[in-house]
Amino acid sequence: MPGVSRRIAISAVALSVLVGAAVGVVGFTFVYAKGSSYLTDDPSACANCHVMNEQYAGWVKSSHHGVAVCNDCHAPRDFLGKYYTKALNGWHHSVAFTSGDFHEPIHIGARNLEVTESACRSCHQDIVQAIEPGLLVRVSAEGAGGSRGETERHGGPHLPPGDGTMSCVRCHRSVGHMQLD
Amino acid sequence: ALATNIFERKQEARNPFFRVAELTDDTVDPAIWGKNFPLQYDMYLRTVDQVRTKYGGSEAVPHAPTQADPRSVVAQSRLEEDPRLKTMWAGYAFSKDFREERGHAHMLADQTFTERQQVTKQPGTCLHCHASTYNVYKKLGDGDLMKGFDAVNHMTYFEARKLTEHPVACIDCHDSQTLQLRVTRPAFMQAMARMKAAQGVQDYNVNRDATRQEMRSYVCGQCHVEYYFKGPEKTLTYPWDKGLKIENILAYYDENPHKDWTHADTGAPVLKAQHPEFEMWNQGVHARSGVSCSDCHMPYTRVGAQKISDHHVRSPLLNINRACQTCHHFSEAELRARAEALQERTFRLRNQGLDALMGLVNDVKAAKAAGKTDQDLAGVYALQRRGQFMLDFIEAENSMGFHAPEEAARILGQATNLIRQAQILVRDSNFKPEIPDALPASAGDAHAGPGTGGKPVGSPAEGTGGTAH
Amino acid sequence: ALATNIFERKQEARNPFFRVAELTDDTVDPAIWGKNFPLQYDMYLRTVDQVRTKYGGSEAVPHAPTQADPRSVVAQSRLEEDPRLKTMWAGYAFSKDFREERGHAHMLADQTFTERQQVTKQPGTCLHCHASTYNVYKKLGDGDLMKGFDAVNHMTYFEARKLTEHPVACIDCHDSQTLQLRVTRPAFMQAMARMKAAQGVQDYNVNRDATRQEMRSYVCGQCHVEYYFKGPEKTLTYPWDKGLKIENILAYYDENPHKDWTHADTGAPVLKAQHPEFEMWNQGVHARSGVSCSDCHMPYTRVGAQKISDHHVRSPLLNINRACQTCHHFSEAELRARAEALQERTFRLRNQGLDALMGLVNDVKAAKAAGKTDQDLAGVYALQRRGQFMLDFIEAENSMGFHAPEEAARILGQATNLIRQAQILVRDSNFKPEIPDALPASAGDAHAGPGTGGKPVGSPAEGTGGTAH
Ligand code: HEC
Ligand code: HEC
Ligand code: HEC
Ligand code: HEC
Ligand code: HEC
Ligand code: HEC
Ligand code: HEC
Ligand code: HEC
Ligand code: HEC
Ligand code: HEC
Ligand code: HEC
Ligand code: HEC
Ligand code: HEC
Ligand code: HEC
Ligand SMILES: [Ca+2]
Ligand SMILES: [Ca+2]
Repeated sequence: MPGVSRRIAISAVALSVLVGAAVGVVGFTFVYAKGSSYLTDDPSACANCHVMNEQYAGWVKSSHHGVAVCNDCHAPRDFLGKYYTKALNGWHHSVAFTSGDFHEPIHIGARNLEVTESACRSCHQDIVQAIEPGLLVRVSAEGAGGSRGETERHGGPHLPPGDGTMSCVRCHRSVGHMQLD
Repeated sequence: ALATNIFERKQEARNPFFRVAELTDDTVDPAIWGKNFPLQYDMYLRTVDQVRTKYGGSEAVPHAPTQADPRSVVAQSRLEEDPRLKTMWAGYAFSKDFREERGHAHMLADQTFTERQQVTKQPGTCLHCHASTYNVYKKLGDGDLMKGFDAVNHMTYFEARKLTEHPVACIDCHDSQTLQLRVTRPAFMQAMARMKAAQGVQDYNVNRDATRQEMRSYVCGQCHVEYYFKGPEKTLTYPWDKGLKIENILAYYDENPHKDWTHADTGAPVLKAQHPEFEMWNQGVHARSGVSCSDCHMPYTRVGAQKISDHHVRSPLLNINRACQTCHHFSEAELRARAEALQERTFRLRNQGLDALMGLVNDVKAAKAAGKTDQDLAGVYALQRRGQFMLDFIEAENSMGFHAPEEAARILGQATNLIRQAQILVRDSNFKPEIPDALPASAGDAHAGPGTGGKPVGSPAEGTGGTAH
Repeated sequence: ALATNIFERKQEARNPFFRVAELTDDTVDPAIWGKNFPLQYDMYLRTVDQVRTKYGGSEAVPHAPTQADPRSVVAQSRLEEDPRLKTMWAGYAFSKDFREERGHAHMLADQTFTERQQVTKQPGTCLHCHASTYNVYKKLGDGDLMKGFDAVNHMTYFEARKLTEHPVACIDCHDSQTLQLRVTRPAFMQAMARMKAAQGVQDYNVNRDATRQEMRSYVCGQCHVEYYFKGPEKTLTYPWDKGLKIENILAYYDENPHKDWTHADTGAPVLKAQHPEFEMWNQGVHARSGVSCSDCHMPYTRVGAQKISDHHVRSPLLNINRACQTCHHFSEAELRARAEALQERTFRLRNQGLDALMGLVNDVKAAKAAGKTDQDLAGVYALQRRGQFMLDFIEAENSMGFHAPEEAARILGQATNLIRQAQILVRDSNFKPEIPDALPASAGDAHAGPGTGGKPVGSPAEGTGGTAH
């Protein structure tokens, strides 16, 4: 895969430049490309990169335009996670953008999707509580006194799988970005 | 008042279910479950409703109660709507009574009182799909479902009928403690294990190995499938050993010779196809995209501050905004038109197939009148058997092609080809028919398991299948 | 280097092209346009490439240049791949030479040197779709396209051929000043106006009345359509007066009696179908969703910071990430598999149709050898004409069903039914065939105009159609 190795190569070169304290150039890149935009919550900061234009435009048309900005959905809730994700994504995107070497159209990856999924859950905690079996386990076990033992004796046919949550985006793909589909 | 209202909602939301009644693995009565889950229960009760759509739903037809059939309302007769069906099923109980199916609330009564019960002696096996039988099986098998299943299969229908009083109930789809979905039907467990084994997956246990998303279709696939009663034990069997495509099923019936009846007008040994919703759904683009039965037939619905699954299982075309519009951003009218355009094409191909079959039946009757013997007609019979089964497969499937439109059209196109060739062969014994390329049985399914193919790019891993990029 | 790169990209984004050459409405040579639009021009040149897909693309087959045919590379012969086609077209030029079509760069040479030119004398009309003819029409008509079109139609092919030297060029799709899309082909303008008039829209002028999104398909619909040469003037005509569905087209040919040739083996007066991509696309769910030809065949492509339309017009399956993944969030492999699953079903139905037709041709030959006359066979001929046209319609359509899979399957299913019935009728003159319900001609199309139906909910109004909710 020449594409991948090229990307790694550029990444490596870029890194060594960093480590080699060629701070001036990189700093210029960072500032010029408005790399600092990663540190704010301003959506237009993301759209600084023309490759984000489409998502930006989709967001403007979306149902969440008035209620959520990019980082509400694409950065974890907690402070550390937020800046870790931003740093990771920021670095990835800068390298990808500069090398021009990434899959198009851009599709969200599994890791970032998990971040987004948990953002949905965190805002919509109330409304989606009812549909998660994990919660049902908790509610009925809490209130049931001795009934947990009951379950074990009768042997429910299977234990709740750890990953048995429902993917929101499967049905609500376009809440953040209105699109034709 | 506003403030209280909001407060109440938040309470409701945080603690969606109150444990009012104690539920155990032996609580059959849905009314008791309904104390803990009143919203789901209310919706569940609404499956008594009857509303017609262009090709589905059902119509409430008044019926004068009799001793033999005390129902005061039934669904419309499909035989009256289309008498060609009587000819297709000549000599079989279906030619006496066949109605549009309606909501789950009616399943037990409709099975008990169909005229088909009066013309044939049915086995207890029938109840597998028309009643709450989980506890019946468990009890008769002393905790072993399979043993209980066998025991019921050996009874007569009316003996077995006494053991149950509810249509499919909460306990048949849910674990009583966690409310998780589970499969309770032996025929489905066994059929899936056999199919998976043929695909190289040993010892498949659907309740252990299926993902939650798969379960959202499997609970329906327990009943909405093609089946037959195997051997003298009348074991309920789903013919999926070679896969779910119609060619796989036909290959299965070739290897395990079986006929449902002998056609009264032609003498051909024929098969009846029944409601293969699960099989056909599996061939469509929705299954490939991971869209489950429940996504469309039990879509999420907001009730107060909660969002729950609509237990009023029915035609999605009666509920397009919830059933389709979360995924498809087109107007209701447009979505209905799209579905109906697909259904109309299927309907036209079904009609030409039935016309061809009527022609064939007349041709064979004439040939017999003119002295042709069963032996002379063996080739014709083979074509009738295959062609009629393919035609009936789509006729019996209840979405009028929607679940897999191109596959339905392909099957109907090939069915007509077979039947018309039978008509040539009756007239010309030198004619060499072409059987449209029967799939090599090993070809199996387009995708490894129902509903697992084609995950969206970047979808969170869910047990099966990785993310291709 | 990093910094420069970003700088370049920002520049590119801001300044999409430089006006180097002066373009006028008489600038035919694409190389001159290419000075201003080098990216589009480079891509345009790449339509010489030949790459095969499972059912499309094309293969570069070496060819020893001769005086009559100096091409050193051609596309594979479809007649060699499937000799049944020769029998379908027996007696017609197509049975001599018919190849897989390839990229636009080849259109003029392929038309000039096809063996079909050697067996029939073709009119100048042919050039309408195989060359840059806008300026030829304009010049010969003194500025009036229609007059120029008439003039060229009256010439012989080789007379007219001298007037043009380029395949379809920039000027044929674009206005030279604004680069806006425009329709330049008289046959399309007239056919659309007639169809719209029948739908109640008077005085339709495609260049004035079509939306931009419609134009993204109409520029292709100028050539990728079913056509015939009408009357002694050989006027190029698209048979759309009653609509774009096959039943509408068949009704048109019934009202305006026309045959393309007499089948050499059977004697039936038959029709040839040609590349109805536009008509079939119009029956599919993509057209209903507003997806245009250009969206898939000329998808936006990022070149540096610019997004431009890929002027390398080709099979989208050679470019799935840009052609499909903008809308479908599945992996490339999965999308290819979906398209091919649809195509495979079509292919199987096409094959059974061709098999049936081979049977019929043999039957009729035998019947004639046994003394049957054309008059005896009139009913058989009628069935062959209709069935064969339906079969050829999908065979000639170049997406192997992808553009409208259920419609393709329906048409093929009905075609086989007609042909098999013809086989019965040859053997039994008392047989009463059933013509699958021909649409009442007035039924017209499923939706008002190509590509306008079914806007997404909440999509910004774009001239036509409101937002239903
Ligand atoms: C309400 C939640 C939400 C907001 C706000 C939001 N997004 Fe997203 N974004 C999503 C979801 C969900 C996806 C995954 C879409 C999919 O799988 O099709 C996504 C995907 C993406 C992708 C990957 C492209 C793709 O289709 O997979 C990019 C890039 C992106 N978002 C950027 C942005 C930017 C920039 C903003 C702000 C202008 C933003 N997002 C605001 C929810 C959101
Ligand atoms: C330096 C230019 C640039 C900026 C600024 C930028 N992006 Fe991106 N973004 C990219 C590129 C390039 C990709 C594609 C990376 C790839 O596919 O590896 C991308 C991909 C993404 C993805 C999908 C990534 C994945 O693999 O899951 C998301 C989500 C996203 N961006 C969100 C954002 C958000 C939110 C912001 C603002 C906080 C932002 N981007 C700002 C260039 C940028
Ligand atoms: C920053 C908080 C926030 C995040 C993050 C968020 N939402 Fe929302 N969402 C809201 C608010 C506020 C509303 C509108 C008010 C309401 O009705 O609750 C809303 C409305 C909705 C609606 C109803 C409107 C519509 O578009 O149909 C859906 C569905 C929804 N959100 C799903 C999601 C999903 C799925 C995600 C994750 C991809 C998500 N939300 C992320 C706050 C958020
Ligand atoms: C199988 C499809 C499906 C999945 C998965 C799904 N939803 Fe929904 N969601 C729906 C439907 C359908 C509605 C509309 C219900 C209605 O209108 O009554 C809805 C409604 C909502 C609403 C409320 C909209 C309103 O009217 O206020 C929110 C918020 C929401 N969903 C968030 C989520 C979140 C968060 C997740 C993931 C945990 C999720 N959904 C998973 C189908 C789904
Ligand atoms: C993408 C949506 C979708 C999925 C997934 C789906 N269906 Fe359907 N189903 C429909 C539509 C639409 C109809 C046609 C209803 C009509 O004509 O009124 C239908 C019809 C039916 C009917 C007949 C209903 C009636 O009103 O008479 C049954 C039974 C059925 N489906 C069962 C299933 C089962 C079982 C599955 C899963 C194996 C399934 N469906 C998956 C959309 C779906
Ligand atoms: C494998 C599951 C299954 C078995 C076994 C089964 N059914 Fe059904 N039955 C269904 C389903 C699903 C429907 C609804 C779909 C339909 O009608 O096509 C149905 C519908 C019916 C209906 C209403 C529609 C009609 O046909 O008039 C009757 C009556 C009926 N079944 C009788 C029987 C009888 C009698 C038996 C035993 C010989 C039986 N069923 C065995 C699953 C089953
Ligand atoms: C225990 C067997 C069984 C199970 C499990 C089952 N069904 Fe049914 N279903 C039936 C029978 C039997 C009928 C026909 C009842 C009648 O006509 O009296 C039916 C009818 C239907 C209808 C037709 C309603 C109408 O108005 O025409 C739909 C839709 C349907 N089922 C969908 C589903 C879905 C979706 C699931 C899973 C969530 C499911 N079924 C699970 C046996 C079952
Ligand atoms: C034919 C199958 C079937 C029957 C019968 C059934 N359910 Fe369900 N139920 C489902 C499905 C499918 C879901 C969605 C589960 C999931 O996604 O994990 C569900 C979900 C639920 C949930 C979780 C919250 C929600 O609404 O999504 C509760 C609580 C529930 N059902 C209660 C009941 C009760 C009470 C009854 C009897 C009155 C009942 N169910 C009967 C199929 C069924
Ligand atoms: C959970 C998501 C989801 C739901 C719910 C859903 N669909 Fe789909 N539908 C899809 C996907 C995914 C496709 C495949 C095409 C694509 O990738 O967009 C599709 C394809 C289609 C197509 C094109 C298929 C063809 O053969 O032409 C139609 C029509 C359609 N859906 C109608 C419906 C209708 C009607 C309903 C409701 C009864 C429905 N869908 C419910 C996701 C969904
Ligand atoms: C949704 C995408 C889509 C749209 C819209 C579309 N096509 Fe296609 N087209 C395809 C695919 C996929 C194929 C099959 C290519 C293959 O088999 O390699 C195809 C095949 C073709 C071919 C044969 C190409 C070859 O490689 O041999 C032609 C010509 C064509 N289309 C023209 C058109 C025209 C003209 C329109 C509009 C009237 C149109 N298409 C609309 C996707 C599309
Ligand atoms: C209405 C437009 C139109 C007209 C008029 C037209 N063509 Fe074509 N021709 C096409 C299109 C579009 C293709 C590519 C699609 C295909 O091959 O099916 C094509 C392909 C061809 C090919 C290459 C494929 C093959 O058939 O071997 C030849 C040769 C050809 N045409 C010759 C002719 C000749 C000779 C005439 C005049 C009698 C003619 N064409 C008139 C539109 C047209
Ligand atoms: C002036 C007539 C004309 C116009 C306008 C036209 N085409 Fe074609 N197209 C042709 C002809 C002729 C061929 C066959 C050339 C050959 O085989 O030599 C062809 C071939 C093709 C092919 C086959 C390429 C292959 O590799 O097999 C595709 C795809 C195609 N056209 C799509 C389009 C699309 C999309 C448009 C509009 C953007 C369009 N065409 C506009 C006449 C035209
Ligand atoms: C077969 C038709 C066709 C031909 C020939 C053609 N184009 Fe285009 N061109 C298009 C279509 C379709 C678009 C998209 C226009 C839109 O969406 O408004 C386009 C867009 C463009 C654009 C606008 C930017 C972009 O890429 O979307 C330019 C500039 C352009 N073409 C230049 C050319 C040049 C230069 C040539 C000749 C070398 C040429 N075109 C030949 C069909 C064609
Ligand atoms: C501009 C958007 C767009 C593009 C580009 C596009 N599609 Fe689609 N596709 C749709 C829409 C919209 C539907 C209808 C279903 C829906 O509403 O999701 C659909 C439906 C489908 C279906 C289901 C139809 C069926 O009959 O089963 C398939 C398969 C499909 N597309 C494949 C492709 C492939 C392959 C390509 C590229 C050659 C492609 N699409 C390009 C928007 C698009
Ligand atoms: Ca029904
Ligand atoms: Ca080709």
